[in-house]
Amino acid sequence: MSTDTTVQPPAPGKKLNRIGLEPLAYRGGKTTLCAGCGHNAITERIIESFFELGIDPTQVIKLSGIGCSSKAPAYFLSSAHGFNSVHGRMPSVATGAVVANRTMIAVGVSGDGDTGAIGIGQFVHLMRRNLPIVYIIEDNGCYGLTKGQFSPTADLGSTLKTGVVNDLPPIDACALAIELGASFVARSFSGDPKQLKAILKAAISHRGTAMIDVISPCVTFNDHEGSTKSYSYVKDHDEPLADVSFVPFFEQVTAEYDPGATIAVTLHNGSKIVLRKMAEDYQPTDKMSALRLLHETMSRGEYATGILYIEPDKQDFIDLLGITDEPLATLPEAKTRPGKAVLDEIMDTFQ
Amino acid sequence: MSTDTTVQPPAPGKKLNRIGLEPLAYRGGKTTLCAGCGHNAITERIIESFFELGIDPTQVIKLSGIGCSSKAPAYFLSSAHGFNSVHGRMPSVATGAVVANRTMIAVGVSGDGDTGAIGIGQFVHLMRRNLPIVYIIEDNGCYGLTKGQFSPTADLGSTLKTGVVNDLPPIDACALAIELGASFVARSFSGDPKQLKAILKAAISHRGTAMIDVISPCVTFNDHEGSTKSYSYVKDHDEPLADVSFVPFFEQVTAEYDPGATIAVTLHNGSKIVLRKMAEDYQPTDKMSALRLLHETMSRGEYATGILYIEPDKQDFIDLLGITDEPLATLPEAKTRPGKAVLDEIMDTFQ
Amino acid sequence: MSVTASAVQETIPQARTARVVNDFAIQVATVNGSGSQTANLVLLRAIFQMGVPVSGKNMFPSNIAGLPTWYTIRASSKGYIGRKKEVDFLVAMNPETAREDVLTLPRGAAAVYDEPLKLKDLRSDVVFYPVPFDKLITPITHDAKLRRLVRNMIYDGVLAKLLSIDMAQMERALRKQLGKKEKAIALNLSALTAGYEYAEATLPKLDPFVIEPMNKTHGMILLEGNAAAAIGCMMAGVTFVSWYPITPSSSLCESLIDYLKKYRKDPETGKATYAVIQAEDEIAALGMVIGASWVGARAMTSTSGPGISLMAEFAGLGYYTEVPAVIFDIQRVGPSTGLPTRTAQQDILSAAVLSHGDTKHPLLLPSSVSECYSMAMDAFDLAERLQTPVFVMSDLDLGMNTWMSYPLEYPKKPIDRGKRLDEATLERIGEFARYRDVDGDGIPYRTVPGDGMPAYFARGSGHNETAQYSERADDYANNLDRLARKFETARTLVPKPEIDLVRGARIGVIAYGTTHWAIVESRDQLKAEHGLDLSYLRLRAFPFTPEVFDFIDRCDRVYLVEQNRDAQMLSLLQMECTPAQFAKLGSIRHYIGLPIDGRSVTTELLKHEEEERAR
Amino acid sequence: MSVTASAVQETIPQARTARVVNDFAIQVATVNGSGSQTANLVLLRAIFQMGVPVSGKNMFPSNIAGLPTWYTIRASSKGYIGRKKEVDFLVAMNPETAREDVLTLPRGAAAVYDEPLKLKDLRSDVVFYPVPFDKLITPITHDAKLRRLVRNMIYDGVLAKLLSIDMAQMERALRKQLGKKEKAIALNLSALTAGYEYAEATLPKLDPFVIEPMNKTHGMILLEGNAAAAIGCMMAGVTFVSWYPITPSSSLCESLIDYLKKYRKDPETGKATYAVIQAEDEIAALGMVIGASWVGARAMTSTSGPGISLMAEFAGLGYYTEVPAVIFDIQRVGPSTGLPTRTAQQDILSAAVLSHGDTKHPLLLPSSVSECYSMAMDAFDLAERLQTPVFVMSDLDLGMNTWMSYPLEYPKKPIDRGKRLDEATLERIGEFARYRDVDGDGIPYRTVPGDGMPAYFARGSGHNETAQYSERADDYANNLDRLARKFETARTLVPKPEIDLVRGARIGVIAYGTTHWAIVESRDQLKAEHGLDLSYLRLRAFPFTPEVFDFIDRCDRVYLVEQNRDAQMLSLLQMECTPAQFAKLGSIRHYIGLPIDGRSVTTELLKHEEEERAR
Ligand SMILES: Cc1ncc(C[n+]2csc(CCOP(=O)(O)OP(=O)(O)O)c2C)c(N)n1
Ligand SMILES: Cc1ncc(C[n+]2csc(CCOP(=O)(O)OP(=O)(O)O)c2C)c(N)n1
Ligand code: SF4
Ligand code: SF4
Ligand SMILES: [Mg+2]
Ligand SMILES: [Mg+2]
Repeated sequence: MSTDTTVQPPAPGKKLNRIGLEPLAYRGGKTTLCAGCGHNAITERIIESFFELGIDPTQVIKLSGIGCSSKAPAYFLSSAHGFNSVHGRMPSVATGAVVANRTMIAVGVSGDGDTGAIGIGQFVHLMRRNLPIVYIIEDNGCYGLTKGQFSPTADLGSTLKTGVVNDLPPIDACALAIELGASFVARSFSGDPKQLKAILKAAISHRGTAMIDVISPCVTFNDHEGSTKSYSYVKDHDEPLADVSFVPFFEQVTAEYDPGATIAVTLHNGSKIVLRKMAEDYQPTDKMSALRLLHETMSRGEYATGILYIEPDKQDFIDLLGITDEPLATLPEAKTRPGKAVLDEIMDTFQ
Repeated sequence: MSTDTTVQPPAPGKKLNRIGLEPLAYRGGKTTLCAGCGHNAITERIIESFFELGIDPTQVIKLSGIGCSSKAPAYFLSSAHGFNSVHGRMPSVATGAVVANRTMIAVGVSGDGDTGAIGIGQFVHLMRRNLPIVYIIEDNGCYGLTKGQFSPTADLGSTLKTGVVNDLPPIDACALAIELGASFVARSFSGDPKQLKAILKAAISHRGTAMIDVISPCVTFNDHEGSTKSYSYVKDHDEPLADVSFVPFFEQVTAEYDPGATIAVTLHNGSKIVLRKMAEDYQPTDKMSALRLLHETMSRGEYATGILYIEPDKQDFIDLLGITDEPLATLPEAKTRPGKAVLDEIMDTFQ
Repeated sequence: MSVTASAVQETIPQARTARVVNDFAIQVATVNGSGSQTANLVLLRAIFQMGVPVSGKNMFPSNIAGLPTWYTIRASSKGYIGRKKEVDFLVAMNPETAREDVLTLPRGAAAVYDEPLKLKDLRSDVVFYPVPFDKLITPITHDAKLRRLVRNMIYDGVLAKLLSIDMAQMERALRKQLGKKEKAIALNLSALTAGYEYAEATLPKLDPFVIEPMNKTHGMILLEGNAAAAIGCMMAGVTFVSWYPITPSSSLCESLIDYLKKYRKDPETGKATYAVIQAEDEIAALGMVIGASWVGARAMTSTSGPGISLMAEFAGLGYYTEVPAVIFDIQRVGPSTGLPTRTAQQDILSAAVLSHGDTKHPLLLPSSVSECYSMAMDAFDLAERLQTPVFVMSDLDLGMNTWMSYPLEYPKKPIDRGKRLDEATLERIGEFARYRDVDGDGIPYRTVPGDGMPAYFARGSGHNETAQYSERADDYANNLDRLARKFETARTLVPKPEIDLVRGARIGVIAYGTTHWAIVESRDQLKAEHGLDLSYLRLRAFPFTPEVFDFIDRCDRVYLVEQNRDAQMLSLLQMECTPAQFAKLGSIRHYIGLPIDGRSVTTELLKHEEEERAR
Repeated sequence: MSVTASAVQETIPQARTARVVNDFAIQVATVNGSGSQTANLVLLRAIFQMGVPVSGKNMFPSNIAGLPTWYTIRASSKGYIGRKKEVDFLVAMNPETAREDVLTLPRGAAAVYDEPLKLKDLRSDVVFYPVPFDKLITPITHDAKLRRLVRNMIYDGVLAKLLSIDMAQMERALRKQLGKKEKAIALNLSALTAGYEYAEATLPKLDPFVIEPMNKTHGMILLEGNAAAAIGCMMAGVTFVSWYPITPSSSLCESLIDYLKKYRKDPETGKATYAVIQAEDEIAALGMVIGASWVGARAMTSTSGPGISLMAEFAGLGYYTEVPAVIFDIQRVGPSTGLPTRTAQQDILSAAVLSHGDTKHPLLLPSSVSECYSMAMDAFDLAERLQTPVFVMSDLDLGMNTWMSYPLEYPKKPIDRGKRLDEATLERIGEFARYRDVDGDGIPYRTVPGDGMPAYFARGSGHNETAQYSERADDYANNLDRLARKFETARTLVPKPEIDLVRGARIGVIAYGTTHWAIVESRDQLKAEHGLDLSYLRLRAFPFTPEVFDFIDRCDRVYLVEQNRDAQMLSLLQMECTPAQFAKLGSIRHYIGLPIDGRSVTTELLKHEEEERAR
């Protein structure tokens, strides 16, 4: 699961990427997650995506909450600043960081407990703000780090190893994100390297909130038969919605991909994302179609994967704030402390 | 706005309701809200609804968060226990109360700030649990009590008296509630006494979460032209979706109402609710139709009012918990402290 | 039973004599939402402009309209601007409270009232001035809405006449208050004149209270603490603000937004050199501040008690990951929602130890509007220097009431961004280790994203010097000890107390924040009435600096006066003092929701001293 | 650098001599997720069954699998069950830490190790026993997964032989541990025997450590504090549980769920007489508890540090609206996320004053599993009697480790539901006023929905005696004073300290919670090694009862020993004591994440005494 066999630009055989870095520059610390954990596979895809896009890792910030999943940022891009914050509150920390330095590319990693339970409030508001960030939920339907309790994405009727049955319906993070205003919403599977990487690369190039719910089995606590988020279950029920391929603007290669029924969406940086339509009339730019698709597949117990919704031109939160291009964080005193005349003017109003 | 001119069973001329109480028994303390505040009108409708349904007020519990709206429970049903809790966290307090005494009828009153901002996380989880409660959002698009700041239901482009423009899209509490699993979702307007009362009565008779978003203008801070939640704006843009009439099982009167295109939904207590269909093919029992309607009307800047979604047979949270019929709160020691044999048995396992 | 000012205040009736010049309190009792604020501020300002020291305290209910509200203007030739318990001159406009308002006046007081209220016969020891407000307003405007509003200006006119307030100053104050709205000015002026003329024609002066010109306010300004704090934040170079509305804190961020909009646009691009985000709650507000600070912004939030409680988890994260944050706590009355529109110093202990685990935070303690301003700047500098959350503990009285002050001074020091790693430093120290105590002061060097310096991984879990995850006992203990060392460094950097050691005084008083103003007055009272000299130390920060302990050492007994029930600051002091110091400490507490007044301190202190003597 | 037990412990090397019977510590160093827990518990239990006092402490990492973990079993003929710093007998199974594990052993220790690790040559002053685990496991099973698991049972066999542990007891313990799983039992038994036989054939006994039968555990049981607390909650008649998972608290609610499922179904209907809700977070967890308590349920939650911080706002609401709540805080190491799998007593101060405003909460302080049980019941009774949130301050060491105990006793007192208004009471008191102090103890009467008694409106905002909204100063102050009075009543109701006043002892020690076990041992050490007698008071609750102050009065010097950096309990004590008492107080603190041990207390105390003498 740690290598991708698909031919992708730049070719995996190549040692260095377009900014002259080798893959190692994109790696992080040694994982302390369980062997076989879905989260590790996602880490690998993140590493590959940044490497292949040739993004300078020092221009990235990594944020997370608390959980097995939230440990992941320590395992990729070691030369990027990272913040493993508190449980469920990564969205606010990310909002502050992204607004204060608009030039950074932000990657937020969360879990289904971290986002769906304690963090759902901050999730809602981040989506609503359309904050420019790649927001990844590593979704295993349970609380891995605290030993397997149900999370709010656990499916109705799934059972814990202890035999406890979940009797609440799952929260569908994708449907919520679409409803709330996220401008890029996708679902993938940690065991599908090709699709996941393609989506990740598209997400990184998107401007606005790119929310990706990645089904990522917990091999230790949630990979048994009662669970619908185990490998075996997902393999059987995963309904690929669209075969996604990302074409970065610096090296345009589309020839590799089936030109069949496709629609092309242009991302803000000029790069294009090509989607292979599966459903007859599926429009990833139409909210209602996306919601309908999610409801229909969910009610069949299936996961629609792929880019479910995208609104490439939507204003993001940074635009709305009307802030300087220069990062707020590094503005010099000359720009942040008004001169004496200003204070005098203000004092006059109180005389 | 404090009286309802429509003829309703029991007739308003009658002094006492079916359990022999007079309207006064349903009133509360004197309101301290602004004269003309939409919230006061909702209070009146709540009083009328409980009176007309002939519900014993001592069998009701009233809960709220913090805000002008959240003060309302003090102004109705003074012989019911009430809890004005903390900002945004009424859902959890209500969950505890309802589960611990399943025989009570619970009314939760919240504001759009209380629910949509600080409280959205607890809102999500209450909806998901389908907790039996009438959950009323008194929605004025602003924070009344803290003097008029925007709330998350403020419409895009609406302006504060100070000239500040809201540049974030509103959260649609109805769409969210439907998405999350609430089994009764409606929207109404504080200035439409007839519809509001009918919806309230239906909601009170529903088992499961009955979420009602009541547009309730803040005359002090949000009733000016820039606001889409002012009386004038709503009056012009309110699109009544269905004329709702509630028929309590103890006195069945339907003759008063237009028998035109209607569908009937039977509530858990045997009472019927009759909806007059406005849209050609509107099905209040179909999630996708409800969501589509909301999206379409919202995108036209209109409010669909009426009962938007109802799933009368959905298991509520109390059912799921499998608890005794007798309230947990009043179980005697004999039922809550196991005998010595149990302790001995447990001690054996540690020997 | 209705809520009335008198019930809310503890009345001390006193007999009146002769002429009382520039030393009395006017209270306007009205209903909130009735638009009396303009009239009250015009009155306050007119007296101020006459050179007479004044203070204005608004006692308003926690709702929007329709409930009783009292505005008290105190004129004090000696310059006392703390609260005074006794009302000398009442303006009774609120039918609901008028009776109790009048009944609780001290003997010899005066009362202007709305004639239909018929208060005259309630007492014979108070001077009454009935005014037919409705009759007087009728010719002024036909618009009913406006009448309700402008009506208030009539009592200003009446008072101008009765108290000899210069009408020219009234007009000037009115114009100042209303800005360029000529129509409104004209309307209000006629109401003002109508009141004045009515009083002149009908109300013979029977009470002793008069305002006479002085020159004790020259060069001074009038403003609220929250506005001053906002100006301080702007001048501190704030770049990131996240907040959630809450009384009495909202006006800080709202003023700040106004100032930033006006003065902090990039001159070239017209774009904002700041971001202000209305967060979804206080948890998110502090989370955003921590995120922004972590990448290097000057970031702040402002809140009150309930918000402080919600910030507990993030405060601990800030402490342990060593991310700066400036948090204003405009304290109101708790516990819980408490009395949102009343004042207290009740969050001291919880803010100092906010969060689980061994967490401690520095607190700044402004007692004047000018300190709201200067400590805002101090807070940003300290937060970045110490790399930790810093709390500015203001209160409702200071934040929302109108105070006299000398104009705020332009900062003399440049902005301090603290220990940022740069090329030169890196060369000097050889290697970057985020949490290493290179300089022995417990403060490590930090880098921020995009600064070209080495990255590190911030985490609220255990970490070693190089910011790597660690569960080792030695790493953990070393880190906690360093944090304790850093707190000792904070002790050397926070503002020092203001001390007035009186030669020969055996008793000392320690106070902080708005309690200061009561102490000023009480010391004079004790001196004048009992010949008792008090030394005084005004705390300006926690952790306590050595001067505090030195002060205690120099006194025989020290009373810590504060506005809470549980002697919270005293508790903090007890944690740090020696047995000898501990033995000297006494406590005077005031917790009724209203600002502490000098007389209460005097009475309490004398009682304690009495007990001391009895021992 | 890898995290190793030795680095995490502070080693005190010591030379060994002759035979050491029933007084040594075995440490198994392995990797978490490798399934060693069964083997460790079997070992622990077998020694226990031989009548030898034991304790087991698990030091595990905050992840799920693959990181180093250490399990320490201490046998102590004297019955010491606190932590002991020195490891006497190592089982080195983890390649990552083996070197450092061996290097930090005291001289004369012994080490069983996996042969390929080649540890023999690291030291000459340690006895080594190489065991070829892989070779031995080969014939036992072909399933690779099972091999990895059962491998651990081999070291149990080796140890049984080397330490003379009765194999019959090993088998009994194994059967106890595995229940009815016959296949698993057979497999493990062969591994056990293989280890035993290998040792018998190959490993001559060279170290001095042996287990010999005693009769010091007769009638006792082995269990974790969290399980005991869960049983206590069930026996307390809990009807409502809301929780959010967090280490080390989760196992409390998870055990409770198991017990409730089994023993708390209505016998007639089969329905649950309780509800357990996994909340969305700790804010909601406490909110639900408050809602449930308000309607009259016996309601609780359990959490750890970060959850405590999140509960701050609701804790204040509970205090001010006077709604009961039972909150377990299974303390772990902070600040912030800290070390989630390490132990501390670090939330004392923040829990006591949790929430803004003048808020104070009673704390119960269990130090044994039996107190986890009994104080669970006390907590419910107190919370309802006092109508306020009550915190039970356990910790990871107590909650998650396995402790010896006498069997838990069936409660003698009936459940106390506190002051509920009923017809009779209503008649007696005449009128219901929710917040009136009818009995002078500060505790008012309450009603709940559906009880047929008058309703009231609970609010976190200001209220008068009849629960009506009020902003009046007198209502506010009266209410706050009554709440203070109620806290004084709490002082009379909470569990009293356990006191051992030694005649002639001039030095006293105060401790609480798990620190107790180190004190027991340290007192013996000080007596035996230095002839120093210590009086001892074990706190069992906050607020402090008069006995605490009396104890201080009877000593010349008193050391408060606790497991945090900031002397948190001492701070609380300082807030309440007299100058004379204050002058006597000293502090010994231990904060490395591992349980405090007797030797550390002894050393620290002697150091302090030394300094005292030097003065
Ligand atoms: C405030 C708080 N509550 C509880 C915890 C304990 N906790 C740590 S991780 C976690 C759940 C993680 O679940 P998820 O986000 O799904 O991540 P996973 O481990 O499954 O990847 C919890 C409850 C905590 N760290 N902080
Ligand atoms: C934790 C906390 N934060 C902030 C506040 C201040 N506050 C009181 S009411 C309110 C907003 C109320 O808005 P909404 O719920 O829409 O009610 P409305 O007044 O508009 O009816 C806020 C922010 C508070 N009481 N508690
Ligand atoms: S417990 Fe589950 S989620 Fe956590 S690291 Fe292991 S497999 Fe992954
Ligand atoms: S401020 Fe607005 S919401 Fe509040 S009471 Fe007045 S009108 Fe109603
Ligand atoms: Mg998970
Ligand atoms: Mg509102």
